Amino acid sequence: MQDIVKEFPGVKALNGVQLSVRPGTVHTLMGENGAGKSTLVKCLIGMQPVTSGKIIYKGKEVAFKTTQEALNAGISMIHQELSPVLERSVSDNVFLGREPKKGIFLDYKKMHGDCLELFEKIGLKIDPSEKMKNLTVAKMQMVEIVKAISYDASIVIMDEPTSALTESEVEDLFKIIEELKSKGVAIIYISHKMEEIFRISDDISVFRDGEYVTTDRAENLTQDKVIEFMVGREITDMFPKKHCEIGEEVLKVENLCSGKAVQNVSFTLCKGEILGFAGLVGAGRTETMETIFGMRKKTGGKIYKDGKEIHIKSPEDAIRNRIGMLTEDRRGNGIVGILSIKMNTVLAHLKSYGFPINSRKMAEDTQAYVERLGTKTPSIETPIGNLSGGNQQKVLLARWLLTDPDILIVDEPTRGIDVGAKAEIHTILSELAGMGKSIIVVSSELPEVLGVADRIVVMREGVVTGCLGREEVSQELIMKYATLDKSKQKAVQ
Amino acid sequence: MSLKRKKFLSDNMIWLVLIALIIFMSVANRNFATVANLRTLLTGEAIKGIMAFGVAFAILTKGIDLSIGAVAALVGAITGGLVQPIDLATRAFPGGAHLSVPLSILLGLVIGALIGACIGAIIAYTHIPAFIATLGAQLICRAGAKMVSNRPVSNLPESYRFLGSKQFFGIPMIVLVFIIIAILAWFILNHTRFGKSLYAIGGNAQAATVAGINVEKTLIKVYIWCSVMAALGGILLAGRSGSSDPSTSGLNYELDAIAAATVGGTSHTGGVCSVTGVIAGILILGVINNGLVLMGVDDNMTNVLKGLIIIGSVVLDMRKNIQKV
Amino acid sequence: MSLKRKKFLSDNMIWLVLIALIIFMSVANRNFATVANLRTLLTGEAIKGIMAFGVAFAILTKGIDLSIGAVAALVGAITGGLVQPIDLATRAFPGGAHLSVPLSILLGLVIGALIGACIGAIIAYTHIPAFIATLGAQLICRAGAKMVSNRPVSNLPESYRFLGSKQFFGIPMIVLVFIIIAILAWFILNHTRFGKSLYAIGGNAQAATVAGINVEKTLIKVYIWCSVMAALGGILLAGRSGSSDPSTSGLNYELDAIAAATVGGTSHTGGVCSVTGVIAGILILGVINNGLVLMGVDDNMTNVLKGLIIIGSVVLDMRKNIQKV
Amino acid sequence: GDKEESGSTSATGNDAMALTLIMSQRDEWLSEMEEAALKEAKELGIKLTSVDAQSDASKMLQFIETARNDGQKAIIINMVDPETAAQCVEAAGDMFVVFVNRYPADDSVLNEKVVYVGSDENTSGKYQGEWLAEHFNEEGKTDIKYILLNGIIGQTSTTLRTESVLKALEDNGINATEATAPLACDYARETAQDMIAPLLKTTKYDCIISNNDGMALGAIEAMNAEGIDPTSVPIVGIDASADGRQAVKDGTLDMTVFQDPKGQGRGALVAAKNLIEGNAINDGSDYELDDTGNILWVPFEPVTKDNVADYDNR
Ligand SMILES: Nc1ncnc2c1ncn2[C@@H]1O[C@H](COP(=O)(O)OP(=O)(O)OP(=O)(O)O)[C@@H](O)[C@H]1O
Ligand SMILES: Nc1ncnc2c1ncn2[C@@H]1O[C@H](COP(=O)(O)OP(=O)(O)OP(=O)(O)O)[C@@H](O)[C@H]1O
Ligand SMILES: [Mg+2]
Ligand SMILES: [Mg+2]
Repeated sequence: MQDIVKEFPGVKALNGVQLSVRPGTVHTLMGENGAGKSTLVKCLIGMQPVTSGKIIYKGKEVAFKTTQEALNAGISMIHQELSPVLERSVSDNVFLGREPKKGIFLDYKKMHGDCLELFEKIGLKIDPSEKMKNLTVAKMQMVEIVKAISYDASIVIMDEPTSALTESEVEDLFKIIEELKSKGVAIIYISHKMEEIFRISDDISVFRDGEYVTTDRAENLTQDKVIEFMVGREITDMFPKKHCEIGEEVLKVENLCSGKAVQNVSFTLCKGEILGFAGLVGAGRTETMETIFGMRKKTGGKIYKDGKEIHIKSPEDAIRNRIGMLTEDRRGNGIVGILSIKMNTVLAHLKSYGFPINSRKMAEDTQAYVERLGTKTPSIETPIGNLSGGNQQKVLLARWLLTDPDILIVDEPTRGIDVGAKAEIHTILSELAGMGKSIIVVSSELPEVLGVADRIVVMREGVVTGCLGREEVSQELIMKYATLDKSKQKAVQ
Repeated sequence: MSLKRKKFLSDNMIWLVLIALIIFMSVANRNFATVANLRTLLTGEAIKGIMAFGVAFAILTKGIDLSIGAVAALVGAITGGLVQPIDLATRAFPGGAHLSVPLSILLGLVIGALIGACIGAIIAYTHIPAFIATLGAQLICRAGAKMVSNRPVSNLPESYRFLGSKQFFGIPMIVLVFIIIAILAWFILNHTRFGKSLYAIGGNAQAATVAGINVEKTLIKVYIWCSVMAALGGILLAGRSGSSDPSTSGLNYELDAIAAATVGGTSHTGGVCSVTGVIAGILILGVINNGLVLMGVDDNMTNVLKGLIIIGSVVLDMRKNIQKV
Repeated sequence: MSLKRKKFLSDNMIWLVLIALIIFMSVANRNFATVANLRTLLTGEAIKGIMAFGVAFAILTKGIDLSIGAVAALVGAITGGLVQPIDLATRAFPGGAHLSVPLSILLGLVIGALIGACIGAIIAYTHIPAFIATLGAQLICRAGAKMVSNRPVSNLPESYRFLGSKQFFGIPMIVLVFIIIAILAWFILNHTRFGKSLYAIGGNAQAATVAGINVEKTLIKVYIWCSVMAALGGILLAGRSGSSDPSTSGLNYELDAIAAATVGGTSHTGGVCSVTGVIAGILILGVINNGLVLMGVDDNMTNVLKGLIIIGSVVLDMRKNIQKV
Repeated sequence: GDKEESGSTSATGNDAMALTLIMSQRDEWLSEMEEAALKEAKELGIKLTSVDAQSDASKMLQFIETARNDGQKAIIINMVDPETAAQCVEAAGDMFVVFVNRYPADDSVLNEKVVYVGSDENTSGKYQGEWLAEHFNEEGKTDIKYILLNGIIGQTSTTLRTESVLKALEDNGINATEATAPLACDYARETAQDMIAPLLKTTKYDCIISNNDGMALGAIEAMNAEGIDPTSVPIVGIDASADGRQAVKDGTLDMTVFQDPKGQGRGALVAAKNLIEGNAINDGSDYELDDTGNILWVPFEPVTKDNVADYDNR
C-alpha cells in the first residue's frame, strides 16, 4: 500500500501511509487509538474507498469495491468490533455468504461437519448448531477467528483479535498464526498488547495520528522504542500505583446470587481501595458487577453500603446510591453512537443540569473532561461513533467520573486501548482512590490487575475461589485459583 | 463548492425542498401565495402537524404509533357526545350524560393519556414491537369510537368548537394551538431531561438503561404524549368541522403524521429528530396538498406526485447522513 | 415443570395459542370445526397469507412493505382490464388492448417485479426508511389503479378466475397456491444463499457486508419477492370475486399481512422469521375472523377482541426472548 | 349497532331464524339502515348478526360462506362491489339471497331465490340535476360552472351519482363545466372541508354538488370559515341525514335526496323472511314490487326546505 490518504468529513484519518507485507510473516500495526490502523486495513479489504493512493497486491494494482472482491482475491479479516449474526447458528455464521450446496438444497450436514472439523483442529469445543447469541464473548471471537482463516486466504488481517480472549485462547490463536505462517500466509496484526506483539511479530509498522512513522523488523525494536514512536514521548510507568490510606468499609456484598452465573459471591470494599477481580473469561465477574449495578436480576444475597443495606433493582437505583459502572460491552450498552460526545458524557448525570437543562454547563463539563483525559476529537459535538475505540472509552470514563460516584466499577477498562491511554487511565484510577473513592477493577489482563489493585478477588464459574492481598499475589497464584476445582474451593475460603 | 457550503446545503436540504416547492407553486398559481391561502393551508395541516409532533417522539425512540387516528376518533366521539345538546334526538349518549365543555375536553385529554399509558406500558414491559401494539390499539380504539356512536356526533356547541374553528386576530386558533405545541415539543426535546433521554433511548436503549435512565417509564411517557396529541387532534378535528364521524374521523391520519415526521428528518432507526424538521415536513405536505388542488391537478395525479415528493424529499434529506457511512 | 418442557412451551407458544383458540371456537359453535368451514377459513386467509409471506421477507431484513395492498389493486386492475371481454362497454382499456389470460397474468407478475425492483432499489441505494418508500409507493400504486379504471374491473373470464375461484378435488385452488408459496418461502429461507443472507442482513447488516454479501442486490430481490407476492395476491383477489375494484381491492391488506407475519414471530428488529410461524400467525387471524362471526359476536366487539388477541399472542410469543435478557 | 346476546343459538333454537346481514362498510347512512334491520329482526323474532366487510370483497365472500357453513337459510348482502353479484350467489349455495341497497351490476342473477331491495342509484343524481336545472332556468342561466365533491373515486356509488347528476343537467338544457379538477373527498366531511377551502376564493363557480350530505356540510363549514355566505350559491347533497336535514332547514343546504335507510333495512329483512317462508317478498309490508317480483323498490325522494319536515320521523 502506497501513499494512502483517507479523509472523513472533518478528519484526515490517513495521510500518506505506506505498508508492505511479506508472505509468511506477521506484520504488526501499532499506534495510539485513532492512529488509523483499522481504517487502513478497511481500505485494504474494500470496506472503505481510499481518497487517494495505490494498493498493490501480488504485483497488480487493485481497488476492491466490496469485501466480496477482497475475499475472492484472498484477503480475509477478523474485525475489531464483533460482527456475528446473533440470532443464527454458529455454522450459519461461519459459512455466511458461501454456504455449500447439494443439488438445489443447502448441505446442512456438510456445514455442520466442516465446522466441527475446523473447531477440532484448534481444540475448540463449540456446537456448530448452537445459536450465536448463547456463546460467551470470547467464544464468539474464536468463531470469528475460525471463520476468517477458513477462507484459505493469502492475507489474513487481525484487528485486535485478542481483546476479548483469555490467556489460553490467545495461546490457541498463536498456534493458528504459526501454522498460517508456515503455509506462507501473510498476517496483518493489530493489537495494543506489547507482550504478544513481540512474541509473534516479524515486522512492526508504527503510525501516529494518521501519519506513517516507521517500519522495522521486530528484533530491531524494543517495547520502549515502539512506545516512543507511537506516543512521541517516553512512558516510564505503566502502573503508576500511588500508595494511599485505605479507610473503613464502604461496600459489603454477602452471598450475592444471580441465576447460575453468580453464586454466593461475598466480598468487601473499603474507602480508597482498588479491588481487582481476576479470573478467566466466563468466570462470572461481569455478571457479578451487573448484579450489583442492577442490570441483572438478583436472586439472592445482600448488599450493604456504608453499613446500610441497599436495594438496587436498576442502574438508576445504583447511580442514586452513588455507584458508577463502566461496562464491558462498549458498543452494546456503553456508547450511544449517533449522539455527540457531549451528550454521551453527561448522560448519566442529566439530573444535575436542572430544569430547563443548562446546556452551557453540559458543554463546559464535557470540555473539561475531554481536556483532562486527552480525548482526541474534532469537537465535543462530534458523534461518538466516529471516534476510535480508545477515545470512546475515555468519553465513557468521563461519563462516570462526572457523576462523582463513591464506588466506581470498571469492567475491562483498557480493552482496546493504546499504551499511552492505558497508563493515563491507570493514573486516573489511582488518583481517584487517592481521593477516597473505592474502585473495583475487573480485567482479564493479569498485569493490569496486579499493577493497580490493592487486593484481588479471583472467581471461577460464578463463585469466588480466593481473595489475595497485594503482597502475596503473583500471576501463578491467581491462575491457580482461577482454574481451581470446585471441590477444593471450600478449603481455600 | 466549498465544503462548508455543501454541508450547509445538505443539513438544510429539507428547507430548500420546501422553498423550491413554494416558489414553484407561487409561479404556477397566483392565488397560492396569498395571506388567505396561507391561512387555509396552515389550518388544513395544523391538526396533522400536532399529531406529527406526537408520533415523532415515538419514532425518536425507535417506536411508532399507528393508533393516533383512531384515538382522535374515539376522543372526538366521546367529548363531542358529552357536549351535544341535551335534547338532540341523535345523541351519542342518549342517557343524557352531559359535561361542560372544559370538563369534557379535559376528560378527552385524560382518556388520551390513559390510552397512551396502556400502549406505552405494553411496549415498555413486554417488548413487543410498537407496530403491533399500536396496530392492536388502532383496531380497539376505532371499534370503541363506533361503539360510542354509529353515526356522526354533530351539533357541537360553539364553545366546544372554539379551538377548532375560531380565529384570534386573523390567526386561526387551530394554528395557534399548533404553534404552542411546536414550542412545547421543542422545549421538551431540547431543554428537559426527558427530551434528552429520548434521544439516548432511540440511539441505544441499553446504554440509556446503564446510564441510569428509566427506559420503561420514559417510554410510557412518550406514548402518553403521543396519545394526548392524538386526543387533542381529535378534539380540534371535531371542533373544526362541527361534527365527528367515528368511522372516518382521523382515518389514516397516522400515515400522514408519520410521513410528515419522516419527511422532516425523524429517523426510524431512532435517535434523530428535530422540531424544525418536523415543521418543515408538515409544511411540505401542506404545500403539496394545497398547491396541487389550486393548480387543478386531478386527484390521482396528486397522489402520485405526493408519493414521489415524499420519497424524493426524504432521499434528499438522507444525503447528509450517507457521507458518514 | 422441567426446564426442557418450559422451553418447548415457550418456543411453540404461538401454536399453543392457535390450538387453544381452535378448541375454544369449536366448543362455542358446532359449525366451526367442519370441513366446509375449514375450507372457508383457509380460502379467506390464503390471499393475505401469500402477501404475509411477501412482507415477512421485508420485515426479516428490518424493512416493511406498506404498498402491497395497493400493488394488488393495481395489478388486479391491469390484468383484469386486459382480459375483460372485448365488447364490454365498461372496459378498463377501452382502446381494446387485450391479452390472453396467461400472458396477462405473467404481465401482472412482471409489473409486480418491476415495482418491487424500484422500491428495493430506492431503499437499498438511498437508505431511506422502508416505511416511507413503501408508503409513497402505496399512494402511487393506489392512484395508478384508479387511473386504470374508475370503476370495478368486472366480467372477468372463467379462465382468469381459475386460480382464484376453482377447486381441485375439493381443495380450493387458492389454498393450493398458498401452500405452494409456503413451500417456496420455506425453501428460499432455508435452502438458498439468498435466504441465509436475509437473516444475516436483518440480524447484523455489517456482518453481512463483511461476509461479502451484496446487501443492495439482496434488498432489491426482497422487495421484488414481496411485490410479486402482492401482484399474485391481486390476481387471486380479482379471480376470487370476479371483479376488481381499484378503490377497495387489497385495501389495508398490508396491515393484516404484517400482523400475521408479526403474530407468527417475525421480528421487527430483524433477523428472525420462520415459515411455520407465519403460517400459525395467519391461521390465528383466520380463526378469530371466522370464529367470532360464527359465534355471532358483534362487529365492533370482534375488532376489540382481534386487537387484544393480536397483542396478546405477540406478548406470549415474545416471552421466549425475554428470559435471555 | 343494537346489541343482542351473543353465542350460538343455531344449535338449539330455530335454525331458520338465524340470519346474517353483511354490510359493505359502516358509514352514517348504512348504519342507519343496519339499525333499522336489527330492529325489525327483533320484532320478527329473528336472530340477526350483522358484520362489516370493511370494503373488502373477499371478506364479504368469506362472510357469505361462513353463514352457509353455519346452516343459515338466507343471507342479506350489502355488496362491497356490485360487480361481484354472481360470485355472491355462487358462494351462498342454496341460501336465499337478498341484495340490499346496491343493485347488482348484472341483474340477470335476480330470480325467485335471489332478490333486490333498495333504490336505483341512478335516480339520486337525477334529482340533484333536475333541481339545479330548474334553479338555473329560473335565473335564466344555461352555462354554469360547478364544484363537484366526489366520494371515493372508483366506487360504483360515486361513479353513478356523479354521472347521473351531470346527465340530468345536460338533459335539462344546462351546459355545465367543472370549475376545478375532479375532487375526491372520500365521503368524509373533514376531507371535503380541507379540499375545498383553498378553492372557494380563487375559483368561479355557480353551485356545489356533493355525492353525499357529509361532504356538502364540510363545504358549508369551509365557507363559514372563509367568511363566505353558504346561502349565496346552491349546494346539493344526497342522504337527507339528520345533519343534512338540519342544514336544509337552516337554508345552507339547498336540497338533498332522501334515500330511505329504514325502508331498505326493514324491507330487506321482510324479504328474507318471506323468501324462507315461500311468500311474495313484499308480503306483510306496503312496498311495491316490480314486474318480475324479484325487486322491491324503495325509491329516492328529493328533499327541499318545503318538505324536509316530513322526513324527520321517517
Ligand atoms: N466512519 C468514520 N467517520 C469519521 N471518522 C472516522 C470514521 N472511522 C474512523 N474515523 C476516524 O479516523 C481515525 C482513525 O480511526 P481508526 O478506527 O482507524 O483508529 P485505530 O487506529 O484503529 O484506533 P483503535 O486502536 O482505537 O482501534 C479516528 O480519528 C477516527 O475518529
Ligand atoms: N347503499 C349505499 N350505497 C352507496 N352509497 C350510499 C349508500 N347509502 C348511503 N350512501 C351514501 O354514500 C356514502 C357511502 O358511500 P360508500 O359506502 O361507498 O363510502 P363511505 O362509507 O363514505 O367510505 P368510507 O367509509 O370508506 O370512507 C354515504 O356517506 C352515503 O352518503
Ligand atoms: Mg481500530
Ligand atoms: Mg364512510
